[in-house]
Amino acid sequence: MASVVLSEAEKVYVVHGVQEDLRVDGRGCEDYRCIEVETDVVSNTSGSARVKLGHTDILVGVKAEMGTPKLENPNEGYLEFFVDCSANATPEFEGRGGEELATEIVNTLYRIFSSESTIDVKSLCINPREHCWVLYVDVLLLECGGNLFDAISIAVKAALFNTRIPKVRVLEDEEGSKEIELSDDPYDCIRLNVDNVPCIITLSKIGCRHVVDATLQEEACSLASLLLSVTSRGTFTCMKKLGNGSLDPESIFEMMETGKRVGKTLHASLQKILDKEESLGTTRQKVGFLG
Amino acid sequence: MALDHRRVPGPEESQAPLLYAAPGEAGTDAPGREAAALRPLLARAGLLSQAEGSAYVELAGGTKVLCAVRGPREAAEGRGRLLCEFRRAPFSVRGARPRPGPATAARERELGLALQEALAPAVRLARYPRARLELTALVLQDGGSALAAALSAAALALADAGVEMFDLVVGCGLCRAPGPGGAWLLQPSEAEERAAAARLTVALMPGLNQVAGLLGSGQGGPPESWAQAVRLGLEGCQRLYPVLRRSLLRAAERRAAEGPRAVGASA
Amino acid sequence: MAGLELLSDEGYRVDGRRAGELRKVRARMGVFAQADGSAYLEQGNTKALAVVYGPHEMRGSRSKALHDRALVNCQYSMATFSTGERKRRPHGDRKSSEMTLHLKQTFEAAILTQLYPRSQIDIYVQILQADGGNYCACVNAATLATIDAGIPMRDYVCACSAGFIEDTPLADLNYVEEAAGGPQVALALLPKSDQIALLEMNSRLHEDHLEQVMEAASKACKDVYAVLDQVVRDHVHEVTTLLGE
Amino acid sequence: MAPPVRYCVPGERLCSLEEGAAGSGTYTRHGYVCAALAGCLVKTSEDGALPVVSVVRDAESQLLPDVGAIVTCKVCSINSRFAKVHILYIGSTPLKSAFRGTIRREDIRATEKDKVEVYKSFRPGDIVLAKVISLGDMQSNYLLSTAENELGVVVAHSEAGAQMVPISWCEMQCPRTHSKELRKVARVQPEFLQT
Repeated sequence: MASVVLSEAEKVYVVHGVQEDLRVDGRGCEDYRCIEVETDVVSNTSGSARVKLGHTDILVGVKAEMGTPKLENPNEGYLEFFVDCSANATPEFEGRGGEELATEIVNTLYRIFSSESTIDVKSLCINPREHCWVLYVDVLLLECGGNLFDAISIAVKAALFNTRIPKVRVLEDEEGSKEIELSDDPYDCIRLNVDNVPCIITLSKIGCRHVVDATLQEEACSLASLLLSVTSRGTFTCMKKLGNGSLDPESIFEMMETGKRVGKTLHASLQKILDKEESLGTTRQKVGFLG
Repeated sequence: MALDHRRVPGPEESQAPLLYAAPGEAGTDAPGREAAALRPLLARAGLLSQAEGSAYVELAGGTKVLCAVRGPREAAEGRGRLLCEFRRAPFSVRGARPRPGPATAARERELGLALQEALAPAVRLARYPRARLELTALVLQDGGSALAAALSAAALALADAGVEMFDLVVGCGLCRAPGPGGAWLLQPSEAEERAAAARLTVALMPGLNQVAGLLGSGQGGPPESWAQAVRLGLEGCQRLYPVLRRSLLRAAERRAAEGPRAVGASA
Repeated sequence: MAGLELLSDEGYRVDGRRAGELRKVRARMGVFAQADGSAYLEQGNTKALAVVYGPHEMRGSRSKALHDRALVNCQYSMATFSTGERKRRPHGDRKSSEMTLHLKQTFEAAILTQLYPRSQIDIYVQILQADGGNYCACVNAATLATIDAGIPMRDYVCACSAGFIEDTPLADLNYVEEAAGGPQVALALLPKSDQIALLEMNSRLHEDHLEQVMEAASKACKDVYAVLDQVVRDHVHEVTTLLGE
Repeated sequence: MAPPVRYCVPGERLCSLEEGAAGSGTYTRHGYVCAALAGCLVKTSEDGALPVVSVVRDAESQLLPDVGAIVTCKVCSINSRFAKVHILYIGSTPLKSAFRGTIRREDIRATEKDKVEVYKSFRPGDIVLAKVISLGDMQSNYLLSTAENELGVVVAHSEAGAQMVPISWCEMQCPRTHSKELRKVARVQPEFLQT
């Protein structure tokens, strides 16, 4: 990851600031940076979203392709995650340099989507044992300025919200052979219910307090952080300690409380933005990277 | 899909017949067990002669983990590094042999990283500049709570290797029984783990009372339920600690008795 | 190509352009803050992102350092969702490696590398959406990013493709026209001095027509130049007024 | 008879800081001395002073080259600027895996550094006593120095293959051919000589 080198004095400055609930960029400990979300930015995909969180820039594309259901779940479709830590973010990621981080992110994504209620995978089934939709969720890391996991989870949720899967019908003739017919109407499509898709809240322990949405500088001051994936109802689907430090048991319980509180607010405002964009429909001015 | 032509190509995917077993056949082996009950644990440090340090941990009911530490070896980086590898023996899991491939490797890497991040706070890495410690945890048999057993074994192996540490690390696994209001069970068996709605592994440094690692996912319900699980897990770790400690002391005594240069006399 | 008319009798192409007309080119410089230079460019529906790091100390093995000039290091990658059919890998396949090499050669010809001996300049381009003319969009985006990074160049590098269908040279092919399999020329030009930085042609074209196609391509490159130049001037103007305040 | 030996494990509190000072294999935290190793507890008290609490293991297997340590190494290659060596021993403890080190030309001897030539000081295969002066940075490995009388070549073989005997601080002689070869010879201290 793009690393910043902080001197001892700088670290002390950051830690003391956090102690006073005043961070280097003027935020409080539970404030996010300004989040920019835009959906439907890549027209080749079934759904896409770009999220900019401070200097962290994420582009997610979802492609629905037809595949065969997994043997153990014959009447369900499934999601496949792929993360590309592109060299755009930092030259260290050139070639295979970003793979280690990419694997870590992919594993975390699988983990937070592992619970059955997250996405209704049954609706992705076309006909059991034979055809289903496979949603390839491809995450492209364009710039990293701290708090990758949260930004990625927001982008994934926005992209899944934006995803439109064409409706198909299964036609069966007398001999029992099946044929799949794609709907002619491009507006006739399945939408996914993303109400239960969680967002990741990473709480970084700095000094004896914790902050949400740490910048790169703050991440350099933090030895350990707690990753929580919180649904819109405030339940957790995943928790994980990150980093090479340890945490006090009491601070973990505090962090969980904060995570729940912040998570609920984050979900509410994200849903509001997505609904607003949705209501504008085609009249929306697409900004993309030109804005 | 790249095929390995040196082998007889089997089907692309295969399933163990266990999948089709009627529900309730398995998983009923411990009906109504007490939630806070721990499975008896056997720990033994220093059993491999080639590695600098090693440990073996077995949980009653069939989880067997072997851990070995090599190093400190020379490294290119300036700071000391701890490299952890988590591997499952091909015969370790119930049912079909896992197909070696990128998916399996990625899962093992996640657990390896969890192992590393949980042990790093306990090891005094500052004492090992320009060196790396290599740790391998091999799961011989997975009967549930494999990561927790690996964590305990890894800490024992590091201590056995004479690596300077702040504290030991004890791991404890938990899972939440399916259904609403399901209770959290300590150190679940493989069947319980498979049926569980949520799983959690906690790692504790018992002397310092610091949580070294936390990894869990699933439908654990509201934060209060998770918090309770963490508490329960930490308590479990505290209860396991004496067993691990004793095994380490025994290893130290054994070494002192065998070693020709017994230093005990100088005390 | 049966059933698809690439050039109508009235002289219009599938997307309604005239033969020598470019797709709409839109671009923005300075997209990212952390990189030394960055640019985003849309050429019709082809979208490319370029980022420049450097000149900086050699990364990795120092033995690759050139004692008299800077090493230009490129990587071309395509987002897995950029194409119609999902790509399995963003980079590292044969086609991407070839593109990487082409980019490297193009920019070695344009950047004044002798000013930075023993150092390295990284140019990373990413195709976000592919609709024909990927190489050209990448070169144009990378030019803007290099300018944004403040690295001295001999001239802009402007690239454009051209094809030849039904005895007419077509400028700036889109995906449909590329897929038709006709002859195709990709040209990277230093427009002020009319020097060719890279020229690639595939498929079969009669020698007599080559000049015509080249003419079309170089005209298209100069049209691209006009657009890029405007983008750069606007950007510089914007930056200087911001600084002036 | 010796008193019963107390064994301890990492993280165990041994005593408070008032009762003892932290020795090797221990660390201090919140005013207590805690064990960092699994081994047995040793208290050494010098008259009047606080007893030093340390934890020792049977074998010091985990030593790493540290700045100031005297190491024994084997020269593996030389060029005009430096000699590359493998560190084999730290003090009298063998290392399980060799660490690489470098002796730069200017660190070979203390005087007339500019006149030193590496090939007149070391040859590949020589066993050299040296001192660690730096752990090095990202590019280089351990930096060693032989700029002391007691440091330098201790064992060397002549071109004829016989082990040479030192005849001065800069020369060694082959007992078989009586040819002299140049080396930066260490003055081996008598206590290290095995009788």
